[in-house]
Amino acid sequence: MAKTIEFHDEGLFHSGHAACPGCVEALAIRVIANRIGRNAVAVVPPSCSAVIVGPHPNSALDIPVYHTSLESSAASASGIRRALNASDRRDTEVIVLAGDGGTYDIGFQALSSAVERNEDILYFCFDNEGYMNTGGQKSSSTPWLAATGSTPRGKPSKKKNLVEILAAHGIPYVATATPGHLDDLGRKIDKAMTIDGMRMIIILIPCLDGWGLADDVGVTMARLAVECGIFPLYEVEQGRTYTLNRQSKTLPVGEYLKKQKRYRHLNEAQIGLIQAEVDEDWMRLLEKTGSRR
Amino acid sequence: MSVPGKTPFESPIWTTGKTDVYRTGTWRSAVPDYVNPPSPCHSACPVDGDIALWIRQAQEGDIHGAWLTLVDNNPFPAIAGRVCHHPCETACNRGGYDGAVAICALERFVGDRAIEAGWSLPAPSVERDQAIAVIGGGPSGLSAAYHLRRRGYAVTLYEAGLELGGLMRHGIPPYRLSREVLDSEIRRIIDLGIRVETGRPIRTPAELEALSGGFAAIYLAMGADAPKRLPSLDYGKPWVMEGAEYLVRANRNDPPPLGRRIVVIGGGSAAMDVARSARRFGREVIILSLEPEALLPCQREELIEAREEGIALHTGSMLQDVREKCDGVSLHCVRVDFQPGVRRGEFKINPIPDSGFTIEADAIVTAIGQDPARDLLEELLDRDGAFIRIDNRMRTSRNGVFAGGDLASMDRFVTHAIGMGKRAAAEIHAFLHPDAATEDRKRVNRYRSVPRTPDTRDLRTDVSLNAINLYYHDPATRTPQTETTPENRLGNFNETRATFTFGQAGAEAARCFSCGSCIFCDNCFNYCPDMAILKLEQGYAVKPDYCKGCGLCVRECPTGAIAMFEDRQ
Amino acid sequence: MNAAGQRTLLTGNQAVAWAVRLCRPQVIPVYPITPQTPILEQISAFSAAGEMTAEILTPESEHSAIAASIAASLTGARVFTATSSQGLLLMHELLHWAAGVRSAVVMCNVNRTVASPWGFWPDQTDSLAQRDTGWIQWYTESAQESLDAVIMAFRLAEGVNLPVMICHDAFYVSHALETVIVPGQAAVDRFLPAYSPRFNIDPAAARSVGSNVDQTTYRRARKDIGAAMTEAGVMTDAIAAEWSGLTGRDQHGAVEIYRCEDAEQVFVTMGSLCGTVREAVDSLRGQGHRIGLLKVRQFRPFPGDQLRGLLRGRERVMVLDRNYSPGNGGILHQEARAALYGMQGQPAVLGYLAGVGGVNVTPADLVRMAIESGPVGQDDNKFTSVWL
Amino acid sequence: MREILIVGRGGQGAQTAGNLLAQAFFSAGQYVQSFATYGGARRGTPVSSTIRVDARPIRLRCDVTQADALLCFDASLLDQALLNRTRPEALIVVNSVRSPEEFAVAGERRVYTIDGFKLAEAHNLGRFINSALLGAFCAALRDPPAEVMSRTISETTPDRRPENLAAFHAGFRTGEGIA
Repeated sequence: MAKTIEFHDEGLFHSGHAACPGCVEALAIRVIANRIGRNAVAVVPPSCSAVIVGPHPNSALDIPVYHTSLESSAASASGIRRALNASDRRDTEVIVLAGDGGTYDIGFQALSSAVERNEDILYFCFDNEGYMNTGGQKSSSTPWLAATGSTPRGKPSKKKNLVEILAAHGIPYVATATPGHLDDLGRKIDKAMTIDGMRMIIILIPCLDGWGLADDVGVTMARLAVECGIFPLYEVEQGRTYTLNRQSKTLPVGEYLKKQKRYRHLNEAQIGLIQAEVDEDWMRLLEKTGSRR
Repeated sequence: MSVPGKTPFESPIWTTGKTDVYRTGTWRSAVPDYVNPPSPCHSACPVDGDIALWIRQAQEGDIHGAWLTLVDNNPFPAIAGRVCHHPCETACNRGGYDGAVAICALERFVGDRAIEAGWSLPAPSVERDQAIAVIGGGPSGLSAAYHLRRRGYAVTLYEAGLELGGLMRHGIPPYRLSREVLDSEIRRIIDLGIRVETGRPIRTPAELEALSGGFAAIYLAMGADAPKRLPSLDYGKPWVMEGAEYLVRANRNDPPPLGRRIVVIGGGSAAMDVARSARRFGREVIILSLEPEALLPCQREELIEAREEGIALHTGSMLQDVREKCDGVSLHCVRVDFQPGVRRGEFKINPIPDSGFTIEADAIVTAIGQDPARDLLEELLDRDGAFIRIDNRMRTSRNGVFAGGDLASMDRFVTHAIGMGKRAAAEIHAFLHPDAATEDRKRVNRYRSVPRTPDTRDLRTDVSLNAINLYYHDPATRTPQTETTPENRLGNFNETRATFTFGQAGAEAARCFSCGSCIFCDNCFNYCPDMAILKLEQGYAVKPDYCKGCGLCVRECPTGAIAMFEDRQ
Repeated sequence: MNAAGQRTLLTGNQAVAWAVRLCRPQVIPVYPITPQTPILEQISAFSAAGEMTAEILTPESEHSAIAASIAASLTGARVFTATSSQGLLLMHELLHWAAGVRSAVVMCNVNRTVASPWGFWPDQTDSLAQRDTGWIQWYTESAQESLDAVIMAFRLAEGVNLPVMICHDAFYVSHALETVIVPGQAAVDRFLPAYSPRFNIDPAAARSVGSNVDQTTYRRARKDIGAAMTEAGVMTDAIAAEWSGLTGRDQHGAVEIYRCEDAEQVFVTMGSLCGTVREAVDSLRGQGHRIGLLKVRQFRPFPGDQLRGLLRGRERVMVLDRNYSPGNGGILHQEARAALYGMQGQPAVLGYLAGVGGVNVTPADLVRMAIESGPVGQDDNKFTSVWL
Repeated sequence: MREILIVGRGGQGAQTAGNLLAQAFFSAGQYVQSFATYGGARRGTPVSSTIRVDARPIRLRCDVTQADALLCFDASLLDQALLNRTRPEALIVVNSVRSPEEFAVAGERRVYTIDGFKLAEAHNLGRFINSALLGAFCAALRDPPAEVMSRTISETTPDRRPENLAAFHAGFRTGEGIA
């Protein structure tokens, strides 16, 4: 059974948290918390994560959490980083656990600046492709044609490619990951922790409620996203060196789209258009990884 | 702070504890349970083999452990690994993915490894005073003797012939089952301390009565040695022969002189054995069966190999009459529409008009099944048609006398006979030690006769392919057994298939989904978003305080060992 | 530099930078904006010269600057930041946050007109619009006062765990080069020990802060801020007294009174206008008028009790506002009227919008205003402020 | 209290001159308050610096509208609006090749002209005229003392210190001559 994972739960993420049953964001937080260890501080903006690790007066995490405003995660983390540096605690990891709204949208300005300053922060973006904590509205991470509360007939524009944007900043490390590939996620966390400066791991979080999924398929859906190439697993170092972690896409996108309520309005022609887009993006990615010349 | 006054800062905004205080288990309506439901192969296995377990042991390289698990249920892994009709493979979930696991070939590998290594069967853990007689030295009798002996009984095995093995010796040609393998596995059983009396037929009530006094129980397993005959054929003719007789002689390397062209009538393994044996003696062979090809009771491999060996088949065809000619016989046949009946062995046929054809031949051998001898124990035991009547505990109408195998069942397969011997041993044990045997019987009939109670999860539902998370199982094609080429098969009775090499066995064992078996992969623990799975010394438990009932553990279980149930909290 | 300090020429902004240097903050997140920028530049120059060792963080916006400030403060660092006008308004959301999580950030806000239209002139509407954010607010009159205020502000902020905003006027204070006594480092170190908060973000304790609370906890947190504000009111005067002792210079607490001993009329104002009022008071006193000045140094917590005590029985209070709240006039006027309302010996309270938009206000303007106001009349308690 | 106004165009050094003057008054033991032009100053646009000087602390925080003295770096700036910011008896020193008489100013204002460019060029300072003008202005104002002003220049001028000091003294001598 090659695909089972090595995982040591040190108990740094506690039961009793407020995630929906089957929430794979909670699963990802569990892996992150236990990989990062106790010598860390988390910054959490309003998001599902904020709900999950709360509520007052209890915390689900064994590291301190600073609950900050939606747009200021990267700035708040910078402040903590600098304060720790000033008291010579450079070995304490400062992490951010933010959603896509707080990262791609309202928090983007602060994020861009923190990346430009190359603050020593490990930023996790839980990308559930919309404002799911507010009941499911579109964000700039919502994919093309996905229906949300604010795009009931499907989002007319494409998903923002945050990896490329951050790569263009020359960020030391940016990677994609999913809760369906916990071994890969764990490895990326370990790797990120050996790198100085700003690091970002974008984790696709199939939102059970927001995407219209059964309680037990979050992991399955994340794997489908990777297998059909709509969410490739890859890493970029120093904005230049691309590594593709799953070498091929093996499924048509329809296998992924048709299992989600947010795409149920699509007709075959539209699925074909999405397939074409995914194919093109995949080819471009292959060129960057040097797999295709 | 030299400034007077006390600061009021005792902030309530910092956390003081952890979320464990919230019992989120109250959210759920369903709860997972480690039910380890039966694998379909197990449910299909006539000996209740723990197939998933022994393959798992083989995966881990523990061949001896795998063998011990095998012989817990079946003392003949090397034999079964050659001749079993392997309903396990038909049931195998992997069949719906990329080809069933070659369970039978794996079993043969383990069995051969045991013979090669000279492993002994586990000695009885206790010795009991009670003596038990087993009548019949075929697969069922040997199996019962073995299981009784392992439970500590003093077993005496009575065999009418001079050699043990029954049908395995008389009915199965050496190219399918080498005599060395047969002898090894029988000897190993006898070596457990079983008294064997050969040349001791027990056929009459008096003979049985004579035994009754000395034995606490008796198991009857004399088999079915009365061949069925085609009413339309005159068995007195020199060009007609029963398949059983043909095989006995062929297996002694003494082929009957029936001429060059032989027509074998029948569609089961026996028919195939007759045909292929005749082919090995250089005959031209045609098989004529009522069943269409898809419904032939023989194994697929046998059919394929028979064809490879140059045997012609007329399936879905019936012999209408035979005319003698100067140089042989003409078989007038017609094609038929074959409708299988509800019970095994039942069918209806309708000749298809204008479909007649003729086959020229020198002899006809019929292999259309066998019944228990009509006169056997007449008047002493109740009968059910041709069979001795038994109840669901394998008891005959006479107290302390049990029966099984072909004597009592229509299931004409070696492994069915072995399985009945095993169950009979358990029932005899239960009969003699009602208290101690409850658990024993439960174990033997784990999935067959446990009464359902409100606390019993639905244990009897086999793991379906849907319950297997295929992400954890990369596609891998079934490992074929190395076969002798058809040309090299003819002219000898060497085994046509080779035992797996270690490499082949490893690759094939790795394909097993381990359906329904917990393989301690930790997936349920690792994928639980609520940390609601507790790791135990051996296995896992659900923490009821925190499990939200999402079912992710079930979904991510690679083997379908966990299932969701309505919560009764 | 001796213990009593060194006389030097500094602008108000440079004086603030000097004070910051003396207070040894560990983290300084600042975004440039006119007329605050010289503070950032001077601090950066000190840092570049190795004269201070703070982590200077220059993010993309004031919003991020204050976000970083709050987080750094909660992590246990002494934190300073500075801004002005639009920058302060951009911070607005997080100003509430800063107080809500009880950070001890000290900020200098250079009071500048709020757009639109665009302007760079002294006007206090920017900071007064933040009066409900939970920050302690001090308004200073001179470079010297700004310098002293920053030092005292750290003591206060860290004493009650509330952020403190030092407000000084654009141009008249921020850019005026004047004689300033810079206290010695030893004196500041004695006055301001290292910050050690009772609660902070620390993996060793692993306590979290700011998560969602129930109604009762929220209410309690707000009441606690109120109690801390009350405590700050007491502490401010004590801190000023202590710093007076160390510097040998008069330091004032929440309010300062100038020539009010027998005053029938009292000017009430904040910030740079106070200096000009002093000249007007002297001039009017010279002409025989019994007039004085009450300078509100601390706008939050509002020193209402002190105003009531000091203004009881006066004939007339003239509140000068260099700010404007459209629809309700001068903000200090409204607050002073509310504080004085209904007490025995309540003076007439007049409000003047003086210097709004940075327009020049001379002593002569104020003298004329005082003289022309004449005897106390019925209109003297009118609700709205009058444009000067 | 004296209020002094220095005007020029961005880049001419008028604001530096104001700072130097304030520094010199401070060094001489006076209280000073000095503002430079504030806001969006650009090269070539009019800039000014104001200085208040007093023996006691200066409290006044409003614009200088009645300057006691004016140093004007560019004669083209000396218009009525500027003159309106000076007292009727104000001292005015203006950088010009023209004679004082050519400047029609109202009241009892005393106007002195000095050819700053000529002095600057004579001391290899090119078009940096502020040292020379400061010399003339100090002489005309009789404050701050020349040695305090020259020390201030010496302490704060980053380069070509001897040339600037020489230009200051030459300007001072010229100022003494004309005042």
